[in-house]
Amino acid sequence: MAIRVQAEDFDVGAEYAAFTAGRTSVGGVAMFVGLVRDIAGGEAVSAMTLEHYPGMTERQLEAIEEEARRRWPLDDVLVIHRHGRLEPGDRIVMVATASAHRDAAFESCRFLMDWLKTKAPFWKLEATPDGERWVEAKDSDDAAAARWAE
Amino acid sequence: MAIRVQAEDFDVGAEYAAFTAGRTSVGGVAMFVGLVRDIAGGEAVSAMTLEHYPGMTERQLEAIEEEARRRWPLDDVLVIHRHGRLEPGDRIVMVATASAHRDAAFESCRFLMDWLKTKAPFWKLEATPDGERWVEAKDSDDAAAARWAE
Amino acid sequence: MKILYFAWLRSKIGVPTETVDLPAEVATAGDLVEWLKTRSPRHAEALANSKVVKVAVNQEHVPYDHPIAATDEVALFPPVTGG
Amino acid sequence: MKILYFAWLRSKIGVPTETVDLPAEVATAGDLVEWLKTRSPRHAEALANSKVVKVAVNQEHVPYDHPIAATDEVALFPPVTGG
Repeated sequence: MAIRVQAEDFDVGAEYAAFTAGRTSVGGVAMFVGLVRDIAGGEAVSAMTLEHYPGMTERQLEAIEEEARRRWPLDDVLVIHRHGRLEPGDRIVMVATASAHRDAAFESCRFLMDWLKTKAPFWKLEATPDGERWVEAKDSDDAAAARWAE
Repeated sequence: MAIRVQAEDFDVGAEYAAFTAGRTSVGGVAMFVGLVRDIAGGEAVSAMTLEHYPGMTERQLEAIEEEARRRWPLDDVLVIHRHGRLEPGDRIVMVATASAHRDAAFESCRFLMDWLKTKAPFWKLEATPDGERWVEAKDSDDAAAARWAE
Repeated sequence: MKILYFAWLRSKIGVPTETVDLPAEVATAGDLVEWLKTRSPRHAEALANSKVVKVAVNQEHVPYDHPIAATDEVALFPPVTGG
Repeated sequence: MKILYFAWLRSKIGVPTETVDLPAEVATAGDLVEWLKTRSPRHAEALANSKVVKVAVNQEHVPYDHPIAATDEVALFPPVTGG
């Protein structure tokens, strides 16, 4: 288990290698990496600043991870989320889940991303040619999270 | 686009890096890595040999990829599948999909894995303490592929 | 009580945090949002649409009818947009 | 016609490939499976349960009623188990 909230970049290959090192009971690893796009809502984005609520962020991510482990048989879970200033192409978030079975790995990885988008206290400020703007929450993210309601 | 069928191992980090290098329109990359487990059906597995049908394998994987690109807006797709003798913990398969949107990345990655399990001509021979045995196809894999029927 | 603001709530109100003395009648998260609106025109404008003002008490998301106490850490913020 | 066998069909029949001269009445993939059973007791045993004998013609999965021609590359194999 690992939850990390950090300003620094991360290395997907190194994280994957550490995540699976020495494991022989894992049948599948599902991963998702979220990146800064250079366009959003039809407008060019030159940079993005991620604000978060230190303390609450870690707390929420830990709760989300616990919930994922309750729902699926997981060998391990990794969540890394960055904050601070990022540019197009930069990595924002990485989620990895390992399980004996691929369905559990896929579903828990998507569950974590969906909940992270609606529960973890992060806010994105985009820099565009018209100035800075706070990204608005999407109904589609709420709908995605609602899929997992028990 | 890349489809590779090979005996050699692959480096997940290097593949991820090459897959995303220089891209600024990708919002999410979904990945799945399948690994050899040391236990299957309750029995210890000391090795696994993957037989395939050269020519048809590449053909089927290309058809599956084309179908995924038809269904989802994808920036890129990577499928690597190994054949030959593997041991517990060894990588078997890697699928990666890149899209502006995370749902498209997640769904197409899972679609590719489900179809690969039911269409690509690979067969697993497991070495167990009781000798070698061919892995039987799972109804659950057929059911998983059936989810995607249009 | 210490109150934290994030994202555009922070920039509209103009401070990341403030300490307030709550009147006795402010018993819930919803009461607090209403009461904060009376502190200044900036507060009133920032908190005008309660649909987009979320409240966390002691770092947990709470509904507006959640009780609050003077020793709680309370945060107000717009819907989250991470990931 | 060249026929390829894979996985346990290959090991049960004992050869990875064989070349056969088809009688005129063998017109479909299903006909071929039935006719191959008559070639030897090993063929008969390996092909006994047609539910687990899949056919590809020219590297495409086909149903048993698919027509076959002498120039086709035909492969017989069990349900696939890769990934």
